[in-house]
Amino acid sequence: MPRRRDEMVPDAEFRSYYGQPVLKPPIWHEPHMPAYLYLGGLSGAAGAMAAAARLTGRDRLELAARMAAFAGASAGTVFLVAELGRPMRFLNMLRVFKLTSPMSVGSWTLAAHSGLTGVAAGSAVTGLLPLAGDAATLASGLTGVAMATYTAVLLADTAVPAWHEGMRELPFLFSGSALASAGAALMLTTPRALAGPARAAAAAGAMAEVVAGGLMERRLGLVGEPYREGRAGRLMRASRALTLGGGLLATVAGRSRTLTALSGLAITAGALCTRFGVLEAGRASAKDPRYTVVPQRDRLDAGQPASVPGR
Amino acid sequence: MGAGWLSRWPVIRQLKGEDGRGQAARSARTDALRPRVEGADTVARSVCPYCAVGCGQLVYVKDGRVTQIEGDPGSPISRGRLCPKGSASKQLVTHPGRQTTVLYRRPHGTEWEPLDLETAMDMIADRVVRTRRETWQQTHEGQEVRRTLGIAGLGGATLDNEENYLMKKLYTALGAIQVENQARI
Amino acid sequence: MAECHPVGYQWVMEARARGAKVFHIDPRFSRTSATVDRYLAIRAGTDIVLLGALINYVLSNGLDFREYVLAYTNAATLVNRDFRDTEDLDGLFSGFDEETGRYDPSTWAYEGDVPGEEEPVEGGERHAEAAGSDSYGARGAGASATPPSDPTLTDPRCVYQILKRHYSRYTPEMVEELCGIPPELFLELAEAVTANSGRERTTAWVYSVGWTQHSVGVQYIRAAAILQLLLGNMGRPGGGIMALRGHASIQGSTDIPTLFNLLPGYIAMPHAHRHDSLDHYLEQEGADTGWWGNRRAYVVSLLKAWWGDAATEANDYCFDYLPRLTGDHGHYATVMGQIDGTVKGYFVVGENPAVGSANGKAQRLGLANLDWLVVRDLMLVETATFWKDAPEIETGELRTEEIGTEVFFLPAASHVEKEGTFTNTQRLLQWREKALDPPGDCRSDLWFYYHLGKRIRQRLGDDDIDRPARELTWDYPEIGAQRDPDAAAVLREINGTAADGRLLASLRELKPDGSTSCGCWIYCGVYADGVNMAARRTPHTEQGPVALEWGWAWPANRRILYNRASADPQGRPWSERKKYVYWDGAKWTGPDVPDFEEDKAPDYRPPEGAKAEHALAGTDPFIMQSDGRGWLYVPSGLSDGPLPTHYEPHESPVRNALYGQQANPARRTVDRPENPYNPALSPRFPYVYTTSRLTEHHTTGAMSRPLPYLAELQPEAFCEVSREMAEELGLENGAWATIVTARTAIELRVLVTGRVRPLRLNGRTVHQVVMPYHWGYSSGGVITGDIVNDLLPIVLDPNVYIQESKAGTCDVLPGRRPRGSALLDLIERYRDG
Amino acid sequence: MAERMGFFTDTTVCIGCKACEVACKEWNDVPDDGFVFRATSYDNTGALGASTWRHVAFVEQDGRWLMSSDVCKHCTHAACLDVCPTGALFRTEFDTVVVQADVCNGCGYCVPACPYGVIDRREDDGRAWKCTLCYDRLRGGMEPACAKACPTKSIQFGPLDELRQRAEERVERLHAEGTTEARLYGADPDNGVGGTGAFFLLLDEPETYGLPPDPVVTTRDLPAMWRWAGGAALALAAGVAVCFAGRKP
Repeated sequence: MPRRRDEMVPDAEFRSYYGQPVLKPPIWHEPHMPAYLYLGGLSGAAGAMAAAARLTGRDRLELAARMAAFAGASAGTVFLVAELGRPMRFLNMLRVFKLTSPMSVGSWTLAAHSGLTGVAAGSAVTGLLPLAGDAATLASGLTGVAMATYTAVLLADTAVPAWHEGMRELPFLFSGSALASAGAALMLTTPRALAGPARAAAAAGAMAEVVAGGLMERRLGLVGEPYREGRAGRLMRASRALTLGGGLLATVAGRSRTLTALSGLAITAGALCTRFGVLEAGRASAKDPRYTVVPQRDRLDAGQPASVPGR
Repeated sequence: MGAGWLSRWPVIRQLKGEDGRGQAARSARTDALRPRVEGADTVARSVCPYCAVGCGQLVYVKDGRVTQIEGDPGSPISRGRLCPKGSASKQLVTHPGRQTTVLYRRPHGTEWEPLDLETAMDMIADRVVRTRRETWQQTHEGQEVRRTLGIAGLGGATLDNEENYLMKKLYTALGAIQVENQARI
Repeated sequence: MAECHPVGYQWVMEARARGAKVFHIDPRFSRTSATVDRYLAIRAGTDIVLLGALINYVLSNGLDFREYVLAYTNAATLVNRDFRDTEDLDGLFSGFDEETGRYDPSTWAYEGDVPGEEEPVEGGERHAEAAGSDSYGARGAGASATPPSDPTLTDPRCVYQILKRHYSRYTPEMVEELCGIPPELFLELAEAVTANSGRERTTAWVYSVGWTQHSVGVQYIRAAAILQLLLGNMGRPGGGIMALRGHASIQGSTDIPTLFNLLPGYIAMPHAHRHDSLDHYLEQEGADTGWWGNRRAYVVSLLKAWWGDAATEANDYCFDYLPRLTGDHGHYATVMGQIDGTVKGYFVVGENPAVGSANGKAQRLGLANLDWLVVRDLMLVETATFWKDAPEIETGELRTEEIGTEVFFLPAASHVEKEGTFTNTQRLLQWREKALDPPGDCRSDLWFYYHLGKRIRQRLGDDDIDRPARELTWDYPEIGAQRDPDAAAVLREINGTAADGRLLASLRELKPDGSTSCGCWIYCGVYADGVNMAARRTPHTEQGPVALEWGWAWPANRRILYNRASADPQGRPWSERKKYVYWDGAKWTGPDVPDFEEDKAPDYRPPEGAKAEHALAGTDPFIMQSDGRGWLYVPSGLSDGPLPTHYEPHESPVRNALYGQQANPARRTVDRPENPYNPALSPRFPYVYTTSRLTEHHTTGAMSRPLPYLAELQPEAFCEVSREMAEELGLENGAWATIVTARTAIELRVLVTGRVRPLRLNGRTVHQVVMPYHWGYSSGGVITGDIVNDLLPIVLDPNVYIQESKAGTCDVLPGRRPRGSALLDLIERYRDG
Repeated sequence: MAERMGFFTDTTVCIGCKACEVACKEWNDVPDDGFVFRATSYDNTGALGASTWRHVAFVEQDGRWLMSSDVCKHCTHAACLDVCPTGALFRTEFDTVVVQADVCNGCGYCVPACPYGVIDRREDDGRAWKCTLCYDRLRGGMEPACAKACPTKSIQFGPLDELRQRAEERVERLHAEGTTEARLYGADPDNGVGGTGAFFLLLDEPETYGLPPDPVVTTRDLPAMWRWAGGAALALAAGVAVCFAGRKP
């Protein structure tokens, strides 16, 4: 039987069934799923920033943030529904509430967040119910933080080695990226003079994203390989360059419209590349049985088989 | 809809203490699920048509359609078990590609043509009678043979004994001797 | 067996679980090989060497079950002093005529028998008539019930000594050289088989078409029979030689034969040159002793069933109505008749010769030369569509517009849409209930033949030619809107009735005087007392392991044939462990129906001049034989010798190391341009091929290829080759290979596997190619593929005219085959040299 | 709840006939899975999936040919069930895990969640499918179609406790007969999925048959994941706060 020898990782000799995957790779489509991950993050961080702007009295920034949060949640929902095999049944997402299912938690969070950002944006546009609008904005700050991070759990809570093993860094990667995305979006939609916090967020988020990504790849070792190889590797490298560049530019973007545009677009592109790259890396890690078999075999060989304590 | 729908909403049932991964999640359709063979109108005791082991089959029919074929647990031969072919028997008798109408290809024709079953039977009978007359051998090398070498038959090892019996009887009465089947091949 | 009879194989697995040791001997490592104790890879076409060596092992080590052998076989019988063995004639028996390629069997007879009764046939030549070994218990004509014998087994002319000499050269070394089985594995097999036989234990052999489809096919089975008789494994529980048949009622279609040479119940079709009257026919065909001695009752009852009141003693019970044979009218002869234009009309019913028969091109050329063709099947099989999609259309050998064949395709009813009986591989008749009406124009074959018969009878004239059809009994009750004839009424006719219309209960009631009628004497009793015994369904949990109340086995519901042999000559069980049918002091008893007269005591000795069963002693278990003995040596009835002898397949890459005679001298070849042969030992065709089946498919695929659930499991035609062969030829796993013989070339996917191993034959390497044959070109299936049987030559066993499918030679090329006329060019190049 | 029911698949008596695959499809109306010659021994199905709920693996090794009918494991801790957001997947009264086709909206989350790669979405239909352990038949007191068809009883169906005991006895017997490589897979209630409702007797390492050697239910680590995510959320909130802390222009 095929006893595959990987030349790059000589230690990873392992056995498999005709080299076929043990796992089913994620079936989520492109661009639906990565777009949702990006938009959800953007909307979430924008919600948090709207709340912060409200609390710090930055009205213009708050308006942009409210609109961005609502737009991100709405567009994200569209992508999410389109991703479903049976889109007409999207309401079934609210059939049960399950803490064991990040997607269930996420669905309820998205529902709340969409509603809150809708009220906030609606109020801002129409001027109606200003108090409710303000309250919704503040509340969307909370749901927004959840929105920006739960997607990391969504991916990590799978058997996909590159995701599951990345459970520590992925939330930072995603929240950083969300912050950068929202910062970039607000930077692009707010007069420069008023967009200082947005630029700061873009820069900080970008740094966090780059650092978290780097840490993850290093810690994961063999299982981190898919983030470095093939299409996922190219996407992740592009993401890092764009995010790093965009983040650095953000620190100086206040000086010109062009710099702002360059920074905002680079960060946005970087954030998108991150989502596409992570999705692709997950797919690649699930498709190659090495990433499934080798760590498990190592565990067994070390006399430390998996167990489920306390359940 | 209305209150009934609300009370069946799993979230409400979860709040009432039902398990969201078990009881609460069940749909009405799930609650009503039964094996479809329970609703069969008739069950025929049959035998698998593939190899010669002779596994017992139960054929379930509902509303004039075969709804399931599975092993007959009473059979001392098969004890209810079937191989992949036997297990595919329902598809054998119900698959959409099965040919269910008579087809006719005229001499030198390039396509099939439809033909009425009764007409086909008459045409075949005419041809048997004609060919038999045209190729009749009363004697061969001076011996009585009373036969035709103009008509031959091949088949079939998946036919019933009763069918083979009528075939052999008719062919022999007509003087057709080149009657063969899979057992030779 | 796991591969093609998986549900039957449960019993093998169960036996293994109880400690049975299971060997699998096959050129192909199949699913069976994977689940046995020991697999022996054998070169296709050499099983007689292996079986002969086992016989030699038994004889030279004195391991035969002597008491059984002496009492129940013809080991002691003396043979004609003019008999010459292959030992004397370098692979030929006495009586061979080089010119005709046939044997005169008269010197093979027992000492003192007068074999001169047969009349000259076919141009005045005396020879062993073919296609007859399955009738009349090997046609015991001339063999007497009590031939001279030597119970000490020392007379050089006794069967035992002849056997010993004949098999002396079948050694383990020869097994290694010809079969490719190493001596240590042979010894393991020999020790296991012999240690597991005797009073306390029995060994069973199971075979399938891997033994029959050879130019020496019948002798393969004979070789196993000799071994089993020597070891005392016949007629006993756990013993026997089990033919695993491949179709639901292929046994039934032999019992109630759609075979040219037989009438129902293995009664021979009359022959023009031998049988001018019923008396003459009965005199010629069979011995007067043993159960065939009652053949007048069987034949007259059959004639009464067919012609009713028209059959009278005065007109020989319409014996003259039976058409006469003049030679081989088998399938391949028929195909040649089609090509020659003598066969004008052809019914193909649940068969697919365009895919299933050897040399598919000859088959299709025959079909293309018919006036009319009727095909009845569940799907549009290749035999029905050849005129538009045969390979010969692609090569330009045939053109649709030029094919004058008128084709009728009539859709058939499936097994659940009609009622009737199948006879399975253990002779068990099982009645199927009808579940529903067939759809559309689909009808049962019973409907078709009954209504066709009615229509033909309406068109008959008054003359003598039409009389047999006119006077034929052809009235069956019609049932339902589709006017199906009543299958139960047909089964009752097969069962037979007394003069008063009472259904017969047993074949012993059959009378030679025309007072009984019976459509198939061995099936008499299936409707005993008006009860459809084949429909009985007492669950196995509610009866003993022999399960006599499930269906009905012929004859007389006996489940193990010749089971008198399960007791010793005195009627006592050979051992408590193997107790089965035994004499309790007044009658034979046991869990099975005794295959013996129930009240015939073990000490019964036949009076002088006794006939039929009365001529057999209480110690003669093989009641269909003229002497009641199991025949180690066959004095008459076979056309290629009284003892199995190894001959190489017609197409073989190996020289016969045993004799100067390379192939079966009596084999039938068809030397015509449509059927060219690969020369034996030809370097152009260095590889051995064998054909096979897969669990997922059924024969030519008509019942499996249209079914997505089966088609997806084995979607493409492929061949299995060894890693070594793949390396040598550059064959890639999953890619294509082209297989070439003198007939044609086909393309198959390649499965490179360690399961196929090159055979080492005396230092020489022989590669084997294994090819499942289920594919064809028809769009009726959801999957298609080239036809493996197109590669095969038509070369036949001389006894039963079965083709040699299981061993031949070929060449293998990597890649796909040429298209169109380029394919013909390729074959031309091979034929030229 | 009724007794926990399951499968014990004894691969030492599997003859690779694939009756289980076909019987399953016939009963459950599962469509064909494509007609692809895979050149992987006699396996042309490849793996379990949305339209293959029983899959027979064929492993060719030196001198032996292993066959094994794979199926959904019906885990004690089932990741697919845990992560399903709609409640389409649920645990039955037989302690089996079943998808409700009338509920599933095809979110696809269960697909990568399964550590065995069992469940999959049928793209033309949009829903996720897998073995139901013939839930409808069980409700009628019948055994699953595959187990009923299995000619050699390689697939055994019954109360899980009984099956586990039978399996252990079988392994002991095989070991005594010299088949020391025989081992159970999935029977241990302390493994990473809490033991499986469908377990196997194998003759080689699980990965040889395409099975994960030491699978773990992904939701085992979910609390940790939520903690890390919580940290990230706090960091995000803090980051936002820092960014907005500065002087207003």
